[in-house]
Amino acid sequence: MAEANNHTPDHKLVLEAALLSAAEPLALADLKLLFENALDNAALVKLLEELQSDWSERAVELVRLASGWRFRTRGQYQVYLDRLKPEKPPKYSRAVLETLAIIAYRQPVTRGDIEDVRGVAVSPGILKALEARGWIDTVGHRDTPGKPALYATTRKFLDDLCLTSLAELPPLAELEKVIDTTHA
Amino acid sequence: MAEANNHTPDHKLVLEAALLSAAEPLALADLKLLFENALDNAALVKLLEELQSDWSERAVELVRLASGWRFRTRGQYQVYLDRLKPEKPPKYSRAVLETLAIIAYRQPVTRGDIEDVRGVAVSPGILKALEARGWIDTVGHRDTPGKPALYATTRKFLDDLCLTSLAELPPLAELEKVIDTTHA
Amino acid sequence: MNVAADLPVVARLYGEPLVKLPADLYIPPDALEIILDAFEGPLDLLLYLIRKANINILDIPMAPLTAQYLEYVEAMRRVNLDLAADYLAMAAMLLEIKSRLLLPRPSAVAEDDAQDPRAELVARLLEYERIKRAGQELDALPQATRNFEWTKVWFDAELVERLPDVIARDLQMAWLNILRQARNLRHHKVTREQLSVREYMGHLLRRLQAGKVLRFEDLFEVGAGAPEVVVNFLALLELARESLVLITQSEAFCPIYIALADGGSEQPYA
Repeated sequence: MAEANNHTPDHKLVLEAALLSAAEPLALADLKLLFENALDNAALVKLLEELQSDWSERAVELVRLASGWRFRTRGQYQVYLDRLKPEKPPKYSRAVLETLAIIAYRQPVTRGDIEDVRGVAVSPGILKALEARGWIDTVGHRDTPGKPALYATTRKFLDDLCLTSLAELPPLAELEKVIDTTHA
Repeated sequence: MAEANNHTPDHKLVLEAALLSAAEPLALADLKLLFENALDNAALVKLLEELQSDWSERAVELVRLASGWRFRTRGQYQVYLDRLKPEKPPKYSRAVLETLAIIAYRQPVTRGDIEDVRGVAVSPGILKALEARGWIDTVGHRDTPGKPALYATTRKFLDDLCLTSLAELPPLAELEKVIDTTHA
Repeated sequence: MNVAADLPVVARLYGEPLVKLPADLYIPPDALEIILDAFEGPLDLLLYLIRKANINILDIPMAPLTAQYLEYVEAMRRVNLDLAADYLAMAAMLLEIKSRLLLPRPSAVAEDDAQDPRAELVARLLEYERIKRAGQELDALPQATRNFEWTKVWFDAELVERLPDVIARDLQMAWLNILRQARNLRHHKVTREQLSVREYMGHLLRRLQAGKVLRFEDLFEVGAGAPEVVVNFLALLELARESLVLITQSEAFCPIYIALADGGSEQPYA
């Protein structure tokens, strides 16, 4: 724990306690109240910057927002903190998963290809969501009228699914056999 | 800085962030979720005790409550923190405190039991105020005419008073020994 | 027993704290209401009278206590105060106990079973006093938001959006769905293809982006191993079959050039 200068050790501890227990960001005007205006803005900001630096190696950080200063958990620790929440993880819709499956198994494909296989229109939101996630991208354009974009999966897609290559995707042969026998 | 995708995160930093940001006390079972049960109780308690010691010189402390662990500001800093509050927390009347004491020490009790002890009618506002604070709730109904509700104190009551169990309530005063004249 | 500490301020009279009630129990009429407010009920008032007079609670002299209590109640009635029923009920109880004490004592044989008429009252007074003190002690405990604050570090759930998890099996199941649909809608022949070829097709297209023209031999990594070279070559053939790349060679044994079929006219991902 960094010690403040001799004449201000309490101030930093009080600031820290106030910021850790506040439900809202605290503006400098609020923080001044803590010390009955005995500290000016410059002194406060200096202490706040010291606090920021004290917390720089921690999972919680002191941030300055438009409405004031507040402590918050760092984004990279959210994966742990999320585990405390019983709420169910979000799920992709069937349309998204099928689109992703088509791109993964049949890449590179155009939107038209996907629509042909699924038999329904593909909403732009689906492709955008998968692109935003970094799982697919445009690898070229097919030389047909309209020059439709060709989509393929990315390395991030493989990484996020813990696959080293597309060859590790579950084989479809068995599935097709199942279908063949059930629809014989 | 520990990285979230690192396989050995700094457990203590994660614990600290979780406890500083939790809206409720966290039990060991909750804390285990943080690490997907990779840490056992003994390891967790060791880390929690380390955290307590890390914070021993600060204005905030880690305390063990009835329902788990939680960070709180130390009492001697309240004089500063109160300056940030627009209004002081309500001071409970004797009627509220006596009603709370009856429920805490004699639970579960009905409203009739409370009135017997206090010798006066209990206004509904008193029970409502204690319920609104989350300190008491209805735990059942006595099997007598009218099926009156039975009140008991909650975990939040213990937590808010920093008690780990009802056994930690201040002992009832040893007044004059209960009279023996009844069954001499 | 320190009675003064028990009742630090029983009332405020004209803004002045009233620490003790008048010893003679004379109460100025306009102060009655305030004094009544100072007590939580008849038990509280009785307890005050007992403690003030330093009476042994286990041996209450019922006659003087009842007299004092009734004086109070009478004083209250004189000023037409809306006297609480609880105070009147207690008055009745005190009178009853007093009268039972006046009855001749039962014989020595029956004395074992005889109950002191005051026993119940004393038990109630003691229980009330205990609870009253317990209430004060509870109030003295450090209390969240009054004596300390919980930490409330901001956990910004929006900071990192939680995205759905997908595992490879989800894709397999999705494909199964597609197949079922396809079978149901039409006799669409969905053939199994070499995945790795598809993967390399993507790699090749990426490398050819931005209008790059690559030499055929540059497409192959030396030392990557025969299987990879073969797969890469198959990928190139497949791209050509699907008219995605142009393969040009001016004449035999000249360098073979590969370019995107669309000529790299669009370069959105340069």
